[in-house]
Amino acid sequence: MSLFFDAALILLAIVVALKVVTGRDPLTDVIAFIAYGIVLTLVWVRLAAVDVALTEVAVGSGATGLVLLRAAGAAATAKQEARPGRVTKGLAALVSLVVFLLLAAAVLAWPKPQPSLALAVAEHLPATGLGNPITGVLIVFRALDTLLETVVLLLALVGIWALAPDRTGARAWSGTPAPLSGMTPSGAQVLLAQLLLPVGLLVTVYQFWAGANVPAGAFQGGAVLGAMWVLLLLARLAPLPRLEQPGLAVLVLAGPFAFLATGLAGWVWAGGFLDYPEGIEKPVIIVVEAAIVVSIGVTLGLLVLGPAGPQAADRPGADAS
Amino acid sequence: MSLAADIFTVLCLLAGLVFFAAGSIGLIRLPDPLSRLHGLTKADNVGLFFVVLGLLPQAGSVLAAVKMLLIWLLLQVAAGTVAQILAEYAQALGRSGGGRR
Amino acid sequence: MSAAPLIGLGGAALVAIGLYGLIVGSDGLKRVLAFNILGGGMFLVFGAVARRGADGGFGGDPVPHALVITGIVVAFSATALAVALLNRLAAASAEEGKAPSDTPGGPS
Amino acid sequence: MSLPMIAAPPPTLAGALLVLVVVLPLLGFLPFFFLGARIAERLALGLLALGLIGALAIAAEVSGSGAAVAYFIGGWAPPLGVALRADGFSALMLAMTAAALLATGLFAMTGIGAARPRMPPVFWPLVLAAACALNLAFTAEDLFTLFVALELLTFAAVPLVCLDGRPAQYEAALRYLLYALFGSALYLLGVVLIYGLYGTLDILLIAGRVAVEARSPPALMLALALMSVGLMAKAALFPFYLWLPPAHAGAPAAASAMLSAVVIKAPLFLLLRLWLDLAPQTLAFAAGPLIAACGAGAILLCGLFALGQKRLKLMIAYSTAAQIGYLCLVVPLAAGAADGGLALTAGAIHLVSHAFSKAAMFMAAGLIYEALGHDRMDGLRGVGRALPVSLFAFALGGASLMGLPPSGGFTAKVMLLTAAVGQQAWWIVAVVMAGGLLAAGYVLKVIVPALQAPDRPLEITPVSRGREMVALALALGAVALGFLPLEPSPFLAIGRPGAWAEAVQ
Repeated sequence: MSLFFDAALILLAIVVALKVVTGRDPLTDVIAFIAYGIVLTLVWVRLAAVDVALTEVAVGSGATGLVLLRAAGAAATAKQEARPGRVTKGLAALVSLVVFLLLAAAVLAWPKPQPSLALAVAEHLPATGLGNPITGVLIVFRALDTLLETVVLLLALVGIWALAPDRTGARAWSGTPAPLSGMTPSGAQVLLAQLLLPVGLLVTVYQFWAGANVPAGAFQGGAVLGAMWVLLLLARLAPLPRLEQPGLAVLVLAGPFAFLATGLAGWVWAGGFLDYPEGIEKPVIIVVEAAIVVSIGVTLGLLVLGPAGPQAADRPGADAS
Repeated sequence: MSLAADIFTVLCLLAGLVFFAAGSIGLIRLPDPLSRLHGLTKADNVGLFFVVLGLLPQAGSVLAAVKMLLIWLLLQVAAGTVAQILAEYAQALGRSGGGRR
Repeated sequence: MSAAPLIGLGGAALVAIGLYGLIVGSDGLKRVLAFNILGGGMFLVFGAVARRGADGGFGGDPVPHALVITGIVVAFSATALAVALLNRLAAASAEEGKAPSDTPGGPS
Repeated sequence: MSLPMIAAPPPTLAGALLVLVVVLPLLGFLPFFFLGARIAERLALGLLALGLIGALAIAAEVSGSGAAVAYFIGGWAPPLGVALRADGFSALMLAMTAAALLATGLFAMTGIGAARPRMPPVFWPLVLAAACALNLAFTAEDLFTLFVALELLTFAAVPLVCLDGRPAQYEAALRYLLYALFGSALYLLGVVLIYGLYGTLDILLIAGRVAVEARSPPALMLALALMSVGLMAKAALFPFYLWLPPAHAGAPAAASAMLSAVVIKAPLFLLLRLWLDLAPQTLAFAAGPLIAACGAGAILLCGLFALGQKRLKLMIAYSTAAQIGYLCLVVPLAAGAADGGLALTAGAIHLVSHAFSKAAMFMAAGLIYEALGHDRMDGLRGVGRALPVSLFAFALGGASLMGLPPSGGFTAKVMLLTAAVGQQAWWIVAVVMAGGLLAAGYVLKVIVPALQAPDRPLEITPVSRGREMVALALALGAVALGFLPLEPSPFLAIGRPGAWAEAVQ
């Protein structure tokens, strides 16, 4: 019975994926992609990976979908390359089919029992003071990956800001991004933002606090925080940020640099890079994670907002107010 | 006692499913965006209510039951707002009556 | 048959669909979408591995789960950068009032 | 079934340096957010200089102790934790990268006004992020950490391509990004399959497992194939070269030099490691000719395309796409047991000498563009008299590409030919010869007219003497490699798998 349910879910994912790939209208494709992310979220739950499911729905489907929605409009005006001919399509289909068959064969031929690091994690997790094995892997065992992952986000932000059109004076990327939506928010939207904000903040704090022991964590919490900010921006309850504000920079850098500083401090207090001091691992980890939550939330929001747009003050005869 | 709870759950879930099915059929069959939204949100909200209601006796603790109710409440708010925004968008595009999309 | 191989096969199919989309995609947005479809499928294959390797009282091998979380965030960053480039390209083309020229070189 | 844990390496200064060369460049982000362009520049140069010192110290330690340097992050041993490890080959790559990046930094800094990169506070953090990513790619032992390194590298390189803010650059950058994403997706898919097979991501542990298997499982072959194709797409190896010429030719000169010299070397280095360190020898021996065939395609076709270019920077970019083909020729020769050390030494010297000569050539081309206001090949007459130092740097770099003695290119090719003849791989001999001729063709196509008298007096915008000297220094570095002995390098053998280490001694 549950196998039937899994098969139906997978089939749904495949149908939606085909819809995304073969669709003709950018906006419809992007909406189908968001649906794809939600179906995948359910599949992750079926795989007993609740942490991944939370990340998928918040980042993989939500934040990614929001960013893609902003591109759907631009795609309609963009230069269309020639649509591929039948031969290209046939060849592409053939290549894809071969890859599928090879992958399927590899999947079906996996060794039994499956080699796994689950036991190794279970053995060493108590030493970290954490209860959630995935947080343990992310923050302790493979901390270098996670540190660099926050840097990847930072780098993407620098890359996107560098795309701002040149402006005279000040820093090249300064100013405010273009508003998320051209439409005036409706009353319902404003109400939703006001209602959800406290709930979202509560969920953020819960996710990062509980993430030490139950499924959840800094990335998921950060994503919810970012979503709350975007919701406020959409409802025009918060002003668009000025990108050159030092306060904003502090928020963006807090996570990666608190992590890096903790890593370097490890040499002094624990004998190695990214080694946590014995006995107080957990408090240190909580502090680092809190900084990461804030940075991820702000950075995700800024990535969705994009580079500084042409500024009202730049246009002759226009008044910023 | 537990048998009665199970029967209650099954009945509620079935009722919920009927409403979900009705909403989905409405989404496909109704002619214009506004009536589709109307059908979908109404039917889904009630459907979800029955599902949550049915699952309440199965929740191991009071806390879990309260969480489920909160989720239902949250979805009510979200679905209501989204329907409102979609409707305004449809109206702004002048597609409130007729037309495929 | 348990769920893991089935989901692994599904992941393989999604990878193939994404690959097809990447090859035949007619514009940047389409290719970015296809890349994300491919990524989702690939992560599912990893998820199936993790489920099969469940041990030590966990529902799945936590190492792949952690790697997938990292992967999802990295894929999002890539999508955001690609979308920013797409938007900038569209704006720049509109400013010039013509299709972008394809002569590289230029001021060094 | 649990894997054996590797014993933790003793805490040494060199081990700590491995971590520091990876993470210290990240400090370059601070000026972007807080401080001005001048501080960004000074901090960046300081960090790049520190990076060079660190890389040289690591090389000295590897050379002195005769063993690889390793560090376990957080004290957690693989397979649970992540290890950084530098053997002779890695140490060489670290030093080469640090030197090339410092030269790039000096070249960018000594520019005047318009010649400096646009948005300096963006340029410097991107260069430093690339340094972090490259150092990680050369030292990480963990397949997934390597994926993160490759992604970091992509995110640092793509904005560099479109730093000048012209629509053609945005197009090139987007195409580059899409190829890179395609490449990383395939690479990661291969990593997933390998984890499914062996339950670890550590290259040494996996290599230990595959070496004792009687028959390689098909999934391993599929994984290696997927990872290879992914790395080839990221390195712009034939047939995935399409993105490289517009991206490398369109970037600002300092960025072009860096992209061509070091950034594409990371996926190539990993391709070599994949087949020489991870894959079982029988498999590497079987797949080697296939990879070499792609290399041959690159050398011949991209060489021909380079010959047909009308713009100097595009010609140099196509030459990059051609030159990286030589590294693929190394795979079957190095995998073939006996004189594998010779082929790998050839490959390593080629990597380094190409990095120096290509950076010098891109810098020289940038200076020529700056002086003339264009880089059309048909307008180069008389450049030799106007910019003798730049043209000399270009010519020295070109001589290394052609394989004229004394140059690193010559040394590498002689060793490659010796190895090919020794294994009777005559077609590789033919490809190397033809590649040299093609390189001679496209380099002379620039130098010969440049040395002639101009049709009419050239209007020259003066260029910075300091920048010409940076280009010249790099070109001389490529020449200096020509004085290395023509034998397998004992330094490169340090920390390598057994067969080759014995062959050297």
